[in-house]
Amino acid sequence: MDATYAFLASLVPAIAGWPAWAVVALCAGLPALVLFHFMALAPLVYVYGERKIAAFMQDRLGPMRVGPYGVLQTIADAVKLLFKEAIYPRGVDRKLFVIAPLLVNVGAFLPFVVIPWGARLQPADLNVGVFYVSAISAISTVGLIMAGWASNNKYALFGAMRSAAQIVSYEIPSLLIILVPVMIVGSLSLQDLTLAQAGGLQNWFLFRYFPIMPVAFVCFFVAALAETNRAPFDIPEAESELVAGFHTEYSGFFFSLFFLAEYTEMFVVSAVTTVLFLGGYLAPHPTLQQIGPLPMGWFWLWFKAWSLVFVMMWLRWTLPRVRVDQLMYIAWKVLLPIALVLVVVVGGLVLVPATADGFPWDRYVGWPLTLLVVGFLFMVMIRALQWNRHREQELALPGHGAAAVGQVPR
Amino acid sequence: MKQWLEDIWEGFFTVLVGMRITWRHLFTRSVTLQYPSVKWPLPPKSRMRLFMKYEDCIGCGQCVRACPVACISMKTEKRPADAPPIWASTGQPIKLDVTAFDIDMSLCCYCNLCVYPCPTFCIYMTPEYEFATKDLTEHLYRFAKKDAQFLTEDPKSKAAPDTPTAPGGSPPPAAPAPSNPPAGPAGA
Amino acid sequence: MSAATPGTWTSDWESGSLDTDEMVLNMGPQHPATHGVLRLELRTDGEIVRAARPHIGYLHRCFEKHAENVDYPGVMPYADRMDYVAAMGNTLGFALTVEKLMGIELSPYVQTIRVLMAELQRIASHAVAVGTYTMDIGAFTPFLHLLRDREKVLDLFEWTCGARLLYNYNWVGGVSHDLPDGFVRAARDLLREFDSVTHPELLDLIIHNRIFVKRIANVGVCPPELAISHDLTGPNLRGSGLARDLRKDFPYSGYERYEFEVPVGKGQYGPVGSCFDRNWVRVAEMRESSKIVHQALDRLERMEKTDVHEKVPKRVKPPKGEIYFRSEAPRGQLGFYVVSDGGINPYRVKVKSPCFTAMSAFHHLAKGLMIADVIALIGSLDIVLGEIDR
Amino acid sequence: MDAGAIRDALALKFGERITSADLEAGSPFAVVRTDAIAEVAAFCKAEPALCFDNLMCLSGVDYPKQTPPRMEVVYHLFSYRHRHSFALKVQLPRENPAVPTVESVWGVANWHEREAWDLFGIVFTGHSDMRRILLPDDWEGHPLRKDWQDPEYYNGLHVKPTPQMVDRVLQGETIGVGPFDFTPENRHVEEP
Repeated sequence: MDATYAFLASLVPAIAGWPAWAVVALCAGLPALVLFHFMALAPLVYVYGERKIAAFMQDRLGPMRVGPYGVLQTIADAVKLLFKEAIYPRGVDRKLFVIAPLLVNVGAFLPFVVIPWGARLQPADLNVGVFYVSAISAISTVGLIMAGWASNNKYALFGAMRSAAQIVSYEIPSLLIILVPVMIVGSLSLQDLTLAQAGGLQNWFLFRYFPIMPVAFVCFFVAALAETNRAPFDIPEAESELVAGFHTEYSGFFFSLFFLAEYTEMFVVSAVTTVLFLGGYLAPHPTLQQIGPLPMGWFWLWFKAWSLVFVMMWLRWTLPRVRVDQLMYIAWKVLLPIALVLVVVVGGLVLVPATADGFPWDRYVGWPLTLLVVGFLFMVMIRALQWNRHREQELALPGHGAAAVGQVPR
Repeated sequence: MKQWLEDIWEGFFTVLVGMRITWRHLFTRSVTLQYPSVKWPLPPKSRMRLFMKYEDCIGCGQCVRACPVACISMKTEKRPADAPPIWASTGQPIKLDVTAFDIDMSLCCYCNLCVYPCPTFCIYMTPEYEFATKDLTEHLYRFAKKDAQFLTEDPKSKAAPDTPTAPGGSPPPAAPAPSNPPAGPAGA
Repeated sequence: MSAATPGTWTSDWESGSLDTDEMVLNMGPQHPATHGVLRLELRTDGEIVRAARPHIGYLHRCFEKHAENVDYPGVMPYADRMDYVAAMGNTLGFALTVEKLMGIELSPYVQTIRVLMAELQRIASHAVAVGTYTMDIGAFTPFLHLLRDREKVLDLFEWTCGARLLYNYNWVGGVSHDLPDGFVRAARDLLREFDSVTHPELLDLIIHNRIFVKRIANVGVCPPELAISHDLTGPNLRGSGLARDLRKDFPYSGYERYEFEVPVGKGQYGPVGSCFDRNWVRVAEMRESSKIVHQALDRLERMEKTDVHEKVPKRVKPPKGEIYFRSEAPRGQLGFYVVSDGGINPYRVKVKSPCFTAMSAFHHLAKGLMIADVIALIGSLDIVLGEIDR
Repeated sequence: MDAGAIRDALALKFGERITSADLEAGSPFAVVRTDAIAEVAAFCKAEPALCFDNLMCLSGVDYPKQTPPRMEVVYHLFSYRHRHSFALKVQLPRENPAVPTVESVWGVANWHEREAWDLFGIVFTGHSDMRRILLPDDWEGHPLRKDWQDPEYYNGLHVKPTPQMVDRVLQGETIGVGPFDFTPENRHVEEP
């Protein structure tokens, strides 16, 4: 708020004379307007990006027809969906049918309140920031179940039940792993979390406590994937089994609402992961933080979040779908134990006080653990080589292995 | 415990292997062609739409009998004796007037069985595939012409002897040597 | 899993004995993962399928009735349209049956062309089978990579005989067109690229992917006795561990001159005979087929060209009699029982379709699976509804 | 074992219930009396020397013109262990033919027999699920019989496609396209 005031005051000095309510309206309204436009229009770019990335990964061109290189394709889709007739099949519970997509969108848009785009570029710096984000994103689960139940269709009901089970069971590991950076910093507010990682790349949580934090990052990313029904966990709308899961019966504007919510939630989750592990709006090197008068914090947050979204898309077009019971196995038998171990280990490390001269315990205590982990990796690397040799015999061509895979057609 | 660890590692490892391949495919040239602007070069023998040269048809009906789905319908009348003698371009005299010759391409199964028994090679498949129409009846092609110019003198006597005399039985449609193998199959 | 015990099926299906909480889910004829027009009536208890009853016949085009009203060459286009994904296999089967009935012996050149075309078609057909299977399980990219390579094989077919899907290429007594020159070089380029890039990539990207393996490793396990009793053939039988391949046991059209192995399900990631084994056998068979095509191309280069219409009779009229002949189509043993009464139209043509018999074992294999596994089971049996319904 | 040895083994076991056999036909077969087929089938599968564990194909054939006019069910058997094949035939009257089922011997017979019932009308007594398999359940008649006439209507749908075009031509509308004056060159003809 005051940052925009100072910025506007330097542009138009006459602003000081305005009445108080006008100034507040302008300084709060302007960033909110910009932020809202970014939130609403970004998914259009993500849909286009996803289709192009998927196309190039599959050796095809993707949308090329509408606008140069198909840039206007998503806008055309959005307009088409707006004008398509929203069909309400018979036996549909009309009220629930309409409220469900709205609720899903509420759960997707509200976390933007706490995402820090800059030192002061944050709509509201709640001191319960991270806790607020996971609480709000649980609302969209309610929306999914309502959508599944209201559309009076067996497949939709299956999709809704599956998505409820999936999101609930992945909420627990992700909450536990959120504890890890929060314990280190001691505060829930996203602003403090980011500032604690100030001072360049090596200070990001991802690279501190070497073996623990990367594992935490990967587990949190997997849990985030499951929460947004993406990539290997997109069981609720599994095309081959459930036709289209909970939004089978939706068409027209409501269908686009579900799409909007999915892509926004993808961005929100990767933004939160960036703040927790990749140092939010902090530049890799302090000098890059500011270019002339313009703070570049928002660019860095957007760039890191977008690269995580790219990895999500990359995973979607590589991996097959996981079955429902395997999904539960991963959530309860794999992610949960790892999360618990992480919380215990980091809890112990945090208790070890940095000595008087500020010896950075947290930076070095990780190394003995590294030896342990490297030993484990070495043993399993042998297993991987064995796996590679067994694949070679199967191809029955000596020396065929990875070397020949290097050539690419044309 | 070991199985649990191995599951995780193998899951992680194979996911990375898969991602490496899709990453490399990001930079491979894509193979799709933008259809209306760029058209696939069809090989010479491609069997798309049937065509029949009315001037050469001697009305024998071999193609009607050979067609498994009976999509060719033909009506012929005896040529009156005093009518001027006419020949097909391959040397057979035409004794029947083909009053109607319709091929219903909506019924045709593109099997090429009608091309082989034709003694004068007058029915053949052209590589023209863009004949979609709004009304199905427009797929019924009529080849009988009122003002057809037939050959009035025997091409065999006039032309050099090397004109392709009609070989007995089904003429072998041995593949004409295509000048250059189209880009498609060479995978270039 | 003993053979179908009679009398148990209909009794527990009466509505009276249905306990209340079970739900009949209708995986209808129009469904993305049923490989055609197949309707599955699943009695599910939550996600677990208690009983499955497949309904077929939506794509029945009366092939056997048509075959009785058309002459022998006219049956070929109809035979093409039975298994429209592997049309060469059907026409080859019917052509061999009638030639055996008439006692026609073909020149080695034409036999080699037929083997070459059949094996190229096997690669293209398995590409579709494995591709749609990975898409059923959720991975979309391998499907498009395999389709890109299938298009290259179809280009070769189009260059030779003018059609891309339904060729009418195998005739009784020969083939319709000779190979254009330059075909051997183009086929070699295609296969070199297939062996060095596509096949290893397919293995790395999806076949050995942990999630894919976990999804299908111990699903729909079919013991050898059930496979034999239900006449599962081809990759479905070899997946259950029996190395039975007609090209080796009863070689036809010159297959004894090529050396290739018969891949068998080894149960690498679970019991032998699971969905993974059937799928893995298809992937391994693509390699074997490319080996055969390499050998066939070598033989073609050394062999002198004979006219492909040399043995084609002007009027196909087999003598009175009957014959049953099986050939190894990509989906299994395709049997033709042809009864001829000496006329130009066949008196009776009965087709034993491999997918039809594979589907007859479906309700045994589908008991106790989850819904996602039912999709995996259909994909692994690799059924084409055109061939089931004929 | 070749066909002759198989025929002798069967004749030895069943005597006169194997009525005749033809070993020179394309696929050698033996004709079995109708009521003995289940027994013969079970014996073919159980006997270690024969061990026909695979029913390759079960087909119905209709012979109205032969004397006596009959309908046949042909069982083509194959043994995976001995790799030999043989065929059994059962001859039935053309009016309401009935054969005991062999479903308990080979599981695949379940579907083959349903198809024979569906297209030929051959009833297999003792079959667990005798329903139509290919045709709609309420279809009357069995199409593959030689004396089959296409019905005019099925649930109000035309069975034989009515030539709509003929009706439009009768109303005077000229349909179809052509004649053509251009002549695309014929690429199939052999260059001299």
